[in-house]
Amino acid sequence: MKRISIDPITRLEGHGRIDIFLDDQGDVANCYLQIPELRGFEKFCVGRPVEEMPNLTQRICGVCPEAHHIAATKALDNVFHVDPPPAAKKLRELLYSIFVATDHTTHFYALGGPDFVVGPDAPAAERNIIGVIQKVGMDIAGRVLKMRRDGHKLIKMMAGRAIHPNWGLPGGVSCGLNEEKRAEIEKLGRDAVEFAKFSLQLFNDVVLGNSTYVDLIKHDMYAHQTYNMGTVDENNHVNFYDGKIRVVGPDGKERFKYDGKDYQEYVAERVEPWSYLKFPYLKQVGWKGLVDGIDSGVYRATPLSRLNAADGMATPLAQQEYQRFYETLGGKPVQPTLATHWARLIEVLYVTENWVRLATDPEITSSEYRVLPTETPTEGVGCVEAPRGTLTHHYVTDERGLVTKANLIVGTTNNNAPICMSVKKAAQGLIKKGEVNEGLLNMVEMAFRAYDPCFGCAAHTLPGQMPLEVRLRDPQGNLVQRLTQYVD
Amino acid sequence: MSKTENMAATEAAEAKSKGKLAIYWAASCGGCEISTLGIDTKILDLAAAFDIVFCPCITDGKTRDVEKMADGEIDVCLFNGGIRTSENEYMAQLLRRKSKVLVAFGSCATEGCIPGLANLHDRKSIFDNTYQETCSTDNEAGVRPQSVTQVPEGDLHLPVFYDTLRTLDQTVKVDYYLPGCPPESDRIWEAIEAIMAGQLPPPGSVIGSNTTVCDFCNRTRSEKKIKEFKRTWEVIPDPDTCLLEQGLVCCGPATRAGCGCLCPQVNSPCIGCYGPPGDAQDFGARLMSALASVIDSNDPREIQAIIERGIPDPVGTFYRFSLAGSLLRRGKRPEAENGHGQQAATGGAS
Amino acid sequence: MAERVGVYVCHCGSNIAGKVDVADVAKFASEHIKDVVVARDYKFMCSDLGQKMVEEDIKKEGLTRVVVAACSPHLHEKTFRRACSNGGLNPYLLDMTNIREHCSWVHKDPVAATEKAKSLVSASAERVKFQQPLEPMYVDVNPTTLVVGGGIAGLQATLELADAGHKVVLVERLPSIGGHMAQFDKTFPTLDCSACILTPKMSEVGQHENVRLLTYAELEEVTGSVGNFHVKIRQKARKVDFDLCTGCGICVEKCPRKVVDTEFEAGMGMRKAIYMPFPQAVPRVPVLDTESCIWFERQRCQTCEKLCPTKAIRFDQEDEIIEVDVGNIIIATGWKPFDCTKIPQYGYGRLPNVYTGMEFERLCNAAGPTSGKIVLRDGKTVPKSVAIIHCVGSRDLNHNPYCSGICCMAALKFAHLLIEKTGAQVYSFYIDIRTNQKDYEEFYQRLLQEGVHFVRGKVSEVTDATRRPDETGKTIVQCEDTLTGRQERYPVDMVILMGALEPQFDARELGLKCGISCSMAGFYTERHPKLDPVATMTDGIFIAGVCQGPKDIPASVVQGAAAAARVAGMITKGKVMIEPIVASIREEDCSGCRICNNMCPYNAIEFDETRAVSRVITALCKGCGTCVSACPAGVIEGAHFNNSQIFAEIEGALWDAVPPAGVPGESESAGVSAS
Amino acid sequence: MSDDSFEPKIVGFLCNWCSYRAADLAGTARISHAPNVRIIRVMCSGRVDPTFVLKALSLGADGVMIAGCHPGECHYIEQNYKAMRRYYMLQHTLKAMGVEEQRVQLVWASAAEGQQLADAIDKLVADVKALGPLGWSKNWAENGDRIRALEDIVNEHKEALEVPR
Repeated sequence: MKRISIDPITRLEGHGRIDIFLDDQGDVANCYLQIPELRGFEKFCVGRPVEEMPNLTQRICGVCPEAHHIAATKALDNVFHVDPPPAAKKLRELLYSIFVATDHTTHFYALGGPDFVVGPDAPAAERNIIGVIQKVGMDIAGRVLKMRRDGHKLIKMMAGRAIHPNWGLPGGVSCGLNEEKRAEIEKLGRDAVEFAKFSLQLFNDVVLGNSTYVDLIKHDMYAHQTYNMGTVDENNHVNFYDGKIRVVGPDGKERFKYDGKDYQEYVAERVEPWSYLKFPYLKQVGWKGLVDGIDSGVYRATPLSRLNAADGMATPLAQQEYQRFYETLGGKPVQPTLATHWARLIEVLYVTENWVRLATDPEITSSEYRVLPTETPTEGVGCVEAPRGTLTHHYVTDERGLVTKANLIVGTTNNNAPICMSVKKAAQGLIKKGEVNEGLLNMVEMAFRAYDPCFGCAAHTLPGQMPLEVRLRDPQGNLVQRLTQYVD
Repeated sequence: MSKTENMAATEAAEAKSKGKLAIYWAASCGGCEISTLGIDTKILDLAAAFDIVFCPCITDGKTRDVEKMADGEIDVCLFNGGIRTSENEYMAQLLRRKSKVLVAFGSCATEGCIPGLANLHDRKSIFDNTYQETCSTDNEAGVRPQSVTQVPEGDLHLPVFYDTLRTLDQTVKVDYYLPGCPPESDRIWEAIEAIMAGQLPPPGSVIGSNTTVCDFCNRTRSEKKIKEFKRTWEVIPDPDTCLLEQGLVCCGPATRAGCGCLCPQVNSPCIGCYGPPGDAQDFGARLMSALASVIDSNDPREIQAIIERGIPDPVGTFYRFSLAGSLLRRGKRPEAENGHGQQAATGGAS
Repeated sequence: MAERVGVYVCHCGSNIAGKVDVADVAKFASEHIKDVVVARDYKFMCSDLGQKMVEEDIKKEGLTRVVVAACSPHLHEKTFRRACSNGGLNPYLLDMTNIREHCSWVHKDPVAATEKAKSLVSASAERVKFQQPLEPMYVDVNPTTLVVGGGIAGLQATLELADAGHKVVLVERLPSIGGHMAQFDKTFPTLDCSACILTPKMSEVGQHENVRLLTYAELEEVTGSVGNFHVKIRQKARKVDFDLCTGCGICVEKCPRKVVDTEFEAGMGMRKAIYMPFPQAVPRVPVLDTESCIWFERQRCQTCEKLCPTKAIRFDQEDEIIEVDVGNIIIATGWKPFDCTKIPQYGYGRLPNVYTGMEFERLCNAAGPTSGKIVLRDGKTVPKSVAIIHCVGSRDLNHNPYCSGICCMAALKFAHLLIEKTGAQVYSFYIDIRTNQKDYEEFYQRLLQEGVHFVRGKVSEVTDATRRPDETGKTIVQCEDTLTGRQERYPVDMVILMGALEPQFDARELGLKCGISCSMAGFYTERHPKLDPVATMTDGIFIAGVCQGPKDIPASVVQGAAAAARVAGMITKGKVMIEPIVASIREEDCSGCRICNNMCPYNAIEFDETRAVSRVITALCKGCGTCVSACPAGVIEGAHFNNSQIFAEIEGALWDAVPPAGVPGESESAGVSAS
Repeated sequence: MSDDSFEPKIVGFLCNWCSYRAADLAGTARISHAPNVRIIRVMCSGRVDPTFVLKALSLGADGVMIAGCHPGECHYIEQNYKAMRRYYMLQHTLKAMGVEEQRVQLVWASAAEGQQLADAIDKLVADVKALGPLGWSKNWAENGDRIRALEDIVNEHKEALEVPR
């Protein structure tokens, strides 16, 4: 038995380590993705005043802090039994849309994009944002940077800080919008819509225009027949801020649809001794191990899943693209993991359209953006669609509002099992006779990169990475060869 | 800065020999990296001035290459994140040896940040909570992650999770500090410029202002007398008056300037993410002392009532970001136990 | 560059060496404390030879810091600071640590004592390295002095200074100076007439060229500090033009409105609405009491205004604020009598024939309401039997734990006057008779001769409820005679309650204005109970008379003179040193959060609105350091007690405790370094 | 846990005017008391910064005494009230950190109360003895597998073979 150890995987949020075991033929016998860190937020949130949660829990992740901030804030509404005024909800959703647009952009251009824009087997040194900039040129790079710049500028303007805002309160938000700010948000929103369209065009030209990539996307080695989870509005359209959680089966049929507060009836988490990250699964389907199929509780919660779990998009342009997506990839559900990149860009289009819609809502500048809670705090759940999957915050407090129990199921955690499976399947498809090379290993990594995993979030762990390494061990487990990638 | 200027800057920088820069994250959230990307187009100036020899977040630089470098070969290493596991500590020691200048980058590396609140507990209680007590956890077998697990195909290793999260300078010698959660992009760029220009303060010092957040606060302030501390959800504060004078525990007076007083601008009290200013020793002590001093009562009972009602969570209030870096570093720890539970019992549980 | 520290361990004969192994402590210092270049133990460090040793070492060994481990710095810090100066070292580079009072004298086990001494020396040596040279500040002393209170103590102080040629501003709350002494008939034990000895002093003050007399006036505000106080005084409206009034008294004579005089006559007599408290009042300018004046009641009468020959009546006169600059302040605000109604079982206010001491003083005062005739409230009955009850409200945990000091003698005086004037039977109920001054005991013996019945015991009740026929019409005093152990009932015609001396009702308030503190009881706290009884913790502010604690007339006079002498000394010196132990704010780092602004009871911290920073007014700072520890940004520096000094002292004190794990990287990474 | 051989190390912050003089008086009057308190003189209890207490505890002190003039008798008029407020604030926090409140005691003693101060010292020492050593710095000493884990990582990297590109 030989072992290839990818420690750790790169260009994602957080630690990850892949151990690939090869049988005597050098084919993949088994494959484990390990998450080597834990932070224990659920433990040390206990004893804190619950109103601190939006500020504390967002430190789980500096990439998607707004997701945690808003989910925790929504949980606070329920903990204090207070219904925020309409303007408050719209402000939160506006901020959230701006955030998702910014975050998805970052992933596509800085993390996932390089594999396509620069190429999966391009020199490692070029497979990064700077490589992308050099490939696409300063004009396009400028637009990418502007998109991020605008997003962070507006988040800072609305919520105090671009990263780790200080804004959400039970019953609303700490600060509203004046006309001047609103106008700027609208203006930059319209630019953002254009940018989203542009990004889809870019994807169209660079990826869909390249048959190798299309084949790669459609290749079965990157596909899984799993359940798909996502949040939908009353019309079963994709929604990031609020709605019901909908789960469709591998057959594309709706299997569950529930309120976030009932998540415990539908989701449970497994513990494995070889990973700090738990493995959620659909409770009512059951845990069958790291396998897919209609009888396995393994599910995915990704941009792709959200599209699969919904019947469409709530905004016109995104809806058009949604239809094109399914026409191109052969109807619902679309299961190939790499299609997630496309789905992600469709979501960017949706949230930017939503951004403009909310920015032009007459109520958005209302001074009614906060009500004071009057009831004794007890318990509450708050859910949003984080860029990386359905995010759930659940708090129980004493009568003084101090947290007595906390439970968090974070975007990427949902995808722990499928990511492990994707990596394994990719490895099995790619590694034969123990032959490995750098580009090939990167293609293994592409399997998880599509999920835009944030293991920082996932195990509420602390991101950190080590280089990609391949270790070949003989049947006795002695290391006979270690390949290391080089940077020139 | 316009593109052409960028290019110009790039070429100019390439003219002189490039420095070597490493940016590493240990026990952090990634916000520091995102904030670094926030320097926006200046990222190109950075790339021009430095070979980014190691920055796992955005490039594919490898630890193996770092290990092969000569000691002190890296000119500057921006190290963010606290020391939570053996892997974090290994990387801290490795990068310390390989770097001429090691900068504790961001709140986590500087003072532990929010994850440092875990120092109120130990590994066992954290494991028990995460892998057993949390309501959605399904773990009848009582499985706990193991540093070594035997699976049918062989052994799987996990880094050891420490009882106490440590700051970078509690682990290795640190040359400079760049506080903030995360540090504002502008401050990061200023620091990088200072480094590029070789205009650094004396070693051991913080790169940043010595005044506090109040210095940048436009709210009107008067003498302080506090009869009641209020929770943020209890009051809609007046936008023009000092938040502390309205009873909200605003950390501004004890917090180093650098953010530009952002939170109070959206009517939220400062939560102290930039840590203490100047050479103040213990953030919590400074804030405790200041707040207590202005309590408007001389009656022991009343004083205690005011404190207990208004500040139900003193550690979370005074040491929100700085517990790991504080004088006491952590809460009293129960007799140390191995949180991994019975190796035999759970080893095979997979 | 490293400091060169000299450590000196004093034997103090056997006082220290008898318990602490001083040689071992010195050895410890030289071997274990960094930067210690000289460590000696010596028989008597405070001796000339000991001081010389320090001077020599400073010169020869080039010491930059000195630690003396000996007695309390309160005793010899000055001594060794001088020694340092003589050696050419800034005196503030010395630290004294106390291994006598705090160590050798109080610990039984020599080993433990020696170990503690080491810790104290270690703490001191670590601290001293961080001390900085400081220069004391000097300010000129304004030669004018403010005296608050025109009682005998204040008058004495005023005259001492004025006669010595110094200007004095004397402020008195009441219309006339004189204080309580003016109300008395006789003074014990000499029995000379109180007025006769007091009034000359009063008129002397009234006419003195160096005295500015402000009666019917109160202290409003004190700012500034020693040498230069700025004082605001409220001159209450007399409704009489001070300059025009000749004191003829027609207004008083013709005023139709009579009211009970609760002030001077203690409620025993009447006065007019416009009045002079007593014939010999100084100044001889009446005061119009608007409370009782008919004009102020219903805009009629105006008799005084019509009849005043100099047209001095001013109904429209308002209070005015007078501002004066003075260099020193003497507080002599005296006392107020205990309110006897607080002890209902003694019947005062309920039983007609129960009197307070002050009422009786007026009763037997020749100038009093009865022209000195001792009669009951009916105005004619002469008492045949009188009970005098001591310690009313004194030595009583329910009221005042302290002894009022003078009541015993006053009671004896009353007894004598009663026997002399009425021949009545006098019963004196006492706990202890305290006659501990010159000629007092003799006076007591004399009264024993005169046949006063002394009953030792605390009176349980004074009542008019009669039980026996012989009690009818009498007031009965119920008391256990603790000498015979029997409960007795004493039917008498008159009862006199010797009430306690209590601090003025506004003593604390005035204390706050002047920045001096009060004891629990409310008497002002002296700088040192034995060695510095008239100075206070606040430089330039002195206390004299009963405001400092109960005392009799001679003692009050002594303190008045003593306070004056202290002030005269400062005036002659012309300059006063201010300890450089003060706080200062690093303005460039101050963010103006204003936390410190109300930390200072001396208002030494001001806020600069324009620059939005806080600032310490050095002259006002007393160096307590409270603002230093309050500053959330740590930008306030407390000279001689700054953080680095105290941190070092803590570390030194714990030299033998477990050190916290430092930076493990270096050592532990050894095993990890190869790769 | 109580251990007779245990001699607590205690730091005492005494104000210059009352409590320090009370300690002097205790000496003059030869009122013997426990030798465990190492006295540090400050001008006023109002100078005592919570940092001092935390510093002492983190450096290995088993207890801390803060002593000042009686409320209302402060040499600086009212500064000991500020000391009192800070004391309660600090105790509130120490409690949450797991430091028993008897380890840090606030004492009022006037210059005349040598006996009271001596008694207070004996009480504090007895209380701390009953609680046992604090040994705070032991709190963050990791157990053995820390070093082992570090070596594991090193060894894994060491054993790796180098393969030319």
